[in-house]
Amino acid sequence: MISEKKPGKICRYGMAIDIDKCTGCGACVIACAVENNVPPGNEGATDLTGITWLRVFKVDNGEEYPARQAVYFPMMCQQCGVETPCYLVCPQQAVDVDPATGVVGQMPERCLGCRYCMAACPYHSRYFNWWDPKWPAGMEKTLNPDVAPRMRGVVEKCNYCHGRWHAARQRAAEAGLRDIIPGDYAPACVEACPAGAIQFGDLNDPSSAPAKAAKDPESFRLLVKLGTEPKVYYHSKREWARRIGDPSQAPAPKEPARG
Amino acid sequence: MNFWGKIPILAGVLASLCVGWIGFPRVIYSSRPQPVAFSHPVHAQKAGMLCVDCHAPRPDGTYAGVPPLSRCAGCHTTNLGPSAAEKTFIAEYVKPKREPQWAVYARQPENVWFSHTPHIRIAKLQCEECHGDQASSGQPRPYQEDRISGYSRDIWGYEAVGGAVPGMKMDDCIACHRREGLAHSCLDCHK
Amino acid sequence: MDKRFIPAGVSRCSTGRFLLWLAPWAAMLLFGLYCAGLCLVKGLNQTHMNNRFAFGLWIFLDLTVIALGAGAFFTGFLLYILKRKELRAVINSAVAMGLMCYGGAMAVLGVDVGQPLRAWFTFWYPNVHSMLTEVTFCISCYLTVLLIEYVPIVLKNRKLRQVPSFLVFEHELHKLVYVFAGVGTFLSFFHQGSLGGLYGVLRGRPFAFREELGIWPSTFFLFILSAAAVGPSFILLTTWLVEKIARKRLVRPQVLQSLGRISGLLLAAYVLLKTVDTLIWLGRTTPRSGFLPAQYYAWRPFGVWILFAEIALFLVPMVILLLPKLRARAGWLVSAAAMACCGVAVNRFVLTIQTLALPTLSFDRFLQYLPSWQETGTFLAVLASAVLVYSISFRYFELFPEEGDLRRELLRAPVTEPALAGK
Amino acid sequence: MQNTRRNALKFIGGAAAGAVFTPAPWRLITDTALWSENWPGVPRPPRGEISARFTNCSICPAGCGVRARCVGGQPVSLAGVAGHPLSRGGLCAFGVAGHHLPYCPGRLTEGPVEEAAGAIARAAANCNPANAASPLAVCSPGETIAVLDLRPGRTASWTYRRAMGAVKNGLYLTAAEAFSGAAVDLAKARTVVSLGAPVLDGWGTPGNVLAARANFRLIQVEAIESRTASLADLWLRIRPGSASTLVLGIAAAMKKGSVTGAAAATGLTERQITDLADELTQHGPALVLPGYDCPEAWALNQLTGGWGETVVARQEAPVPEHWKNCAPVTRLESAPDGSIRTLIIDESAPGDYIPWNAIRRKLVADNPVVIAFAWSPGGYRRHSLFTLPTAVFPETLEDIPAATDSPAAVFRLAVPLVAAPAGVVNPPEFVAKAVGIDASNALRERADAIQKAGRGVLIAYADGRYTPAGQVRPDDFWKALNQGACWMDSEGRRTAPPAADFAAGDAPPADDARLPLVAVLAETAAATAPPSPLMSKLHRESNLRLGRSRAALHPGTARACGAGDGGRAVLETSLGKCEIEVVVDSSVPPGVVQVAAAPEVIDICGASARARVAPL
Repeated sequence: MISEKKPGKICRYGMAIDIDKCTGCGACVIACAVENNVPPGNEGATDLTGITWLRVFKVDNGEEYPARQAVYFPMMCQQCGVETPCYLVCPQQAVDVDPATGVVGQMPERCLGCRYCMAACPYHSRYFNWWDPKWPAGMEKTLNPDVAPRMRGVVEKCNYCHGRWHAARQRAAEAGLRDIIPGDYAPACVEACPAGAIQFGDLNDPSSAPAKAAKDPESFRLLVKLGTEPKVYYHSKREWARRIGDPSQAPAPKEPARG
Repeated sequence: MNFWGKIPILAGVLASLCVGWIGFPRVIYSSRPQPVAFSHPVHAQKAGMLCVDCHAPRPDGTYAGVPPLSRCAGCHTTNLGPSAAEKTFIAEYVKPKREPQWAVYARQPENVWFSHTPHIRIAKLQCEECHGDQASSGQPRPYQEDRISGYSRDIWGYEAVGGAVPGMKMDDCIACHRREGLAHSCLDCHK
Repeated sequence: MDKRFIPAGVSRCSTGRFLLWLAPWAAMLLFGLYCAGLCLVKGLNQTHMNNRFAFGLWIFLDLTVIALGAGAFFTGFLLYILKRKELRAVINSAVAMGLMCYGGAMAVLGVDVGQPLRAWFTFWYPNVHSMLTEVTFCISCYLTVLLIEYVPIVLKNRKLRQVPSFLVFEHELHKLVYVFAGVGTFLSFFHQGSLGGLYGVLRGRPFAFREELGIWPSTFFLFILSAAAVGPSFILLTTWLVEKIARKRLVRPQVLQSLGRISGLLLAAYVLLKTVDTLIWLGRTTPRSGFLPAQYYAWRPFGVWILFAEIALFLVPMVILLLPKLRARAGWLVSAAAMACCGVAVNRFVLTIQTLALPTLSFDRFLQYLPSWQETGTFLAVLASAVLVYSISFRYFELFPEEGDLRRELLRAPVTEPALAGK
Repeated sequence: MQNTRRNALKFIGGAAAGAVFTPAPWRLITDTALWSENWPGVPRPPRGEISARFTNCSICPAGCGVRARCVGGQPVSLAGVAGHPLSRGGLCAFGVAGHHLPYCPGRLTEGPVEEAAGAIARAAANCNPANAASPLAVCSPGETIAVLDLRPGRTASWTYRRAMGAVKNGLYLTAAEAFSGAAVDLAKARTVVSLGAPVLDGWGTPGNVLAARANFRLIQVEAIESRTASLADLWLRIRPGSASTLVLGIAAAMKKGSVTGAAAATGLTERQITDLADELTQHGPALVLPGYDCPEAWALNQLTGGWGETVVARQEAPVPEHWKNCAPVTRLESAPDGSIRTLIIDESAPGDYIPWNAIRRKLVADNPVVIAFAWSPGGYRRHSLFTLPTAVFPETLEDIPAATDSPAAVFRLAVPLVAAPAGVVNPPEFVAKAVGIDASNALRERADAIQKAGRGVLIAYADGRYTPAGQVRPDDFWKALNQGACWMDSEGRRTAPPAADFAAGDAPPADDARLPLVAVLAETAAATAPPSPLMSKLHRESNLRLGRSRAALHPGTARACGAGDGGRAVLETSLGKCEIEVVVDSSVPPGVVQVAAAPEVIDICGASARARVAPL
């Protein structure tokens, strides 16, 4: 339901993540779950059946001590801008790409839980509700009213904290504006990162951090050769860390590392 | 087969048509009256009040919800009129300070993100344009709720309540947003 | 006591024995229904699928049975459109088979989705870009076609045809059979393709992704071809199986052989194109998307062997089926058909399971997946229901129109011998 | 008969056909789909007025500034306070989910209040013969009643000292810190050598550490690849439990002595040790941070020249004069063994968890009375006679002493954002009342004393304004503190803390054939208090952090133990055993079992111990 005339600014929200700064503390992961009413993991949940819209992976350079080095990769939906895989495969329009923000949206109430989008996503950043959502007694009082809790059997994912986007628009409207007041909108992970490793902004605005990152030779995107134009840029001064973005550089199969 | 052979078939068709068109719509909604026989016309015309006198928005323009009892008690300390409704209201709610459990016709589903602010401050909509002319609506309609989905009948849109109020169905929102060129994605209005 | 329902001129085992045969399958079905119930009531946490292995046994099952079920439409196509009259002997059986396969696939899909109550959204808010939309539309349409094609078989039943209006209806329907065959053929060709596209379009999964010919990835066409090639083999195989189980001659050997020949010819075409496609995929598509073909086969147990196994399972039966000498031998014929069926199963397995097992991100890991007993049970339910429905159809309906004639010939033969000798 | 049946069938057929042309079936399909939106059990988030409230996080000693987004008064999300002088807008994962703590499963809300009060009173009355019959607190001369304070320096700590001072044989005990009253100044340091301290993982004030990180070179000396080790500029991997030996080795190297022994014990080369010593002396100002198992490493700073520079004395925030005659601060290990008859442990605001056997040693042998104040089970509750429920952040009103990395004294309050459940007690007030002194107003008295001293500034979080404490009226000072603020002492003259000695730490665990592995504590930050249920995102739903009752093993070691990934197993040391879940992780050194710190684990492992892992 995309309309022809679009009053208001057209943005392409993106992120610039400095993995040299990330200490893998996980504050972003928790802030994300708090903001978006993601329930605590069910007793049976594992790292394959849990729900973490934002997940931090520990990645090492495959060397042994003392040459061993590690970085932490915060992985959220990369908001593919072209040939968006999940959007193309959803049979009933539960996924859409907002032309005004570039955010890939997921509508849990429209989703029938066929999980085709999860098979399509190269970043595994879509999560299925394998269980009914459950909060410990009393904890449902702490839910965020700007985000609707999901029911069992549907897919959900990062949408750059859409509740905050709504709130920012509300504040703009309060001032009689159609467009968000610049800098008034940032996802929870960006706000929560104690190291300031995650920066958020509009790729159409050359002064924004992601737009700068897009030009930085030390920045890279994950699986960019797939041609889906992800909007999350990672930055590292370490050459081996930059190579991680390209799977043809992948190390040989080895024992699993935590992450 | 001959005409008499067709009778049972026709009877079947007729039966289910009656059930489906007459019986079903009555059964699907559960209905409950509002706690107080509140009359908008009396307040609007007799007392000459405006919508915002009771339904005041918060400073940020968001809707503050149905006015609390304290607001009513501001005037209704004692009987202001002879009506029985007035008496019961004073006796059952004002005196014991019991909040009436109003049923909100326009309560949208949980996954809808709606703010009055842009609709009032930017679109400059009048209350009536969505909520209908309540000022002359007389006795409050009984609140009707879909037995299965649990949603208010009003949000089923114009046709659902026989034109009593303008639409509050998704299609109605989209129609207006389309006209204004504001319909970009589901998450414009969903949360 | 159910004699009056059994078609004239054929012999069937006693009711007791028949029920005895049904009993274990019925038990299996009940267990399967219990498993499916668990998945529906408690949710899909009952399965061993997960966020990475979003599809599992069930999708593999769907793709495979639908590929095999292609026997129904393709036999119809050969018979009614290409006028291969000898196939009339197996058409009814083929239709029944198709019904089992497609019905089962649809039922499993109903359990596989997280919110079955919303399944109809696909028809109401279809996303035209999605292969799954195509699949859903085509399969449900074709299932309807199959039902319609099945109705005459039921109405031909000795008892039911006593109802005059049924007989009329059946006759009218039969006039339209060509139309249905045509429609069915079109739908089937199309959704077999869509099923191939299902994975071929996954740009995010370079192992499955194929470049587009026109608007469809190459797997679209390969799936059509492989289904068409294996369908007849499946009919051949099942017919032979039924003959063995029922201990009866149901069709003339020439029928099976001609099925085999058709299968062989199409297999040849398939193997050729599949090879070309594989080379393009490994040589061009994969490097373009930043992957190395070696990565696909670096993880145990999915070594390169699986690639060759897949091709061999098509190549060998092709050779056998194309050599009249071997084809004439029932043993060779049937085992070739069986091999072809395995081949298509492996092909679907690779595309569904291996695709999901392989990591895409360089720091991601290879995954293993074993279905839970609830998943397996649901799978068995499909098998059991198929056997049940087919057995009942076989007992009461004319699945093999020539069966009667064949029986009469057999009965006559011993009588005539001494008569001649008497002269 | 036949005929009627056929008619019935016709009727049904007709009805079915007719139904299609009515709204009923279509509406039913739609409604069932809509019903699945309100699937039973999907909660509806409460709506209400949205507001921002400010407080300080009291989950760990860092006490970061917190901005809480509240809906109808209930906090729904927490964030750091931008521009905070210490936490600098930072908040760790535990702090971000702090508002969930009151809803942790197993939260304690009731306890034997009267009995505990009676026991304390009796013990305080030093065995009034009238109660001699009672089994409780029958103590002979020389036996004492003691309070063990896990987080010293609070106003509550002063209340305990006053209470124990009022008791004839009262004793005020603190955790075995090397020394108190000292702070480190990271901003000054150019080289930081951490002997296993989780510098980048919850040590000090996270926001402050990360802000200073760019300016110092971090050398992590640790046995395991901790988060800090993997991110340090240089990681020196030593043998588990050999940190104390290394400290002495470095000291020797600085005095140009022999390091052969140290090299042998730690597994480092002599070269590495001498280089480390050179780094400390030449690339100053340097800072040596002690880890969990080598408190004496503080003393090294006296040799690097960091003493008084990167390690400075910190004077405490002013306290009312009349508090000062109170029980002295006694370190737990210096209390005589078998002397404590009645022990009160306050773990409502936990610091380091002390292994139970270290405490048990101090208690009298025959039925001692242990009273624990706790909000969650699993801590000392397992060892105590009475456990009294307490409030937890963000229900509490308490002050948070300055963190290790704050050179200046601070005074800030964790103010209640939600009401505490009925039946919880306030530990210091409870103890004070039991011994008959009034401490109900202690925080206010302290605040007034601070304001009266007139030093330092008051930083209000709401507007970020700095106001000299002297210019604020006492009532406004108190009001500001309660609305989320921080008093910060003025930067005085830098003085060196009192000299520290190289008290020998724990010796490396001796080899033991029966216990082939070495257990090393991981995730020591926030070890005692159970975290928010949402931490499953880091613990189970992504193995970013080692969750409670989980232990990581090298693939080889795991195979040797016959333990598989995710399998249940038993961790056994000389002190006991506990059940764990095995995580196979290639980053764990072979022969080591890396086990997440939790009370039951610390009880049997201490900092590091010989251990074995056997699958269940």
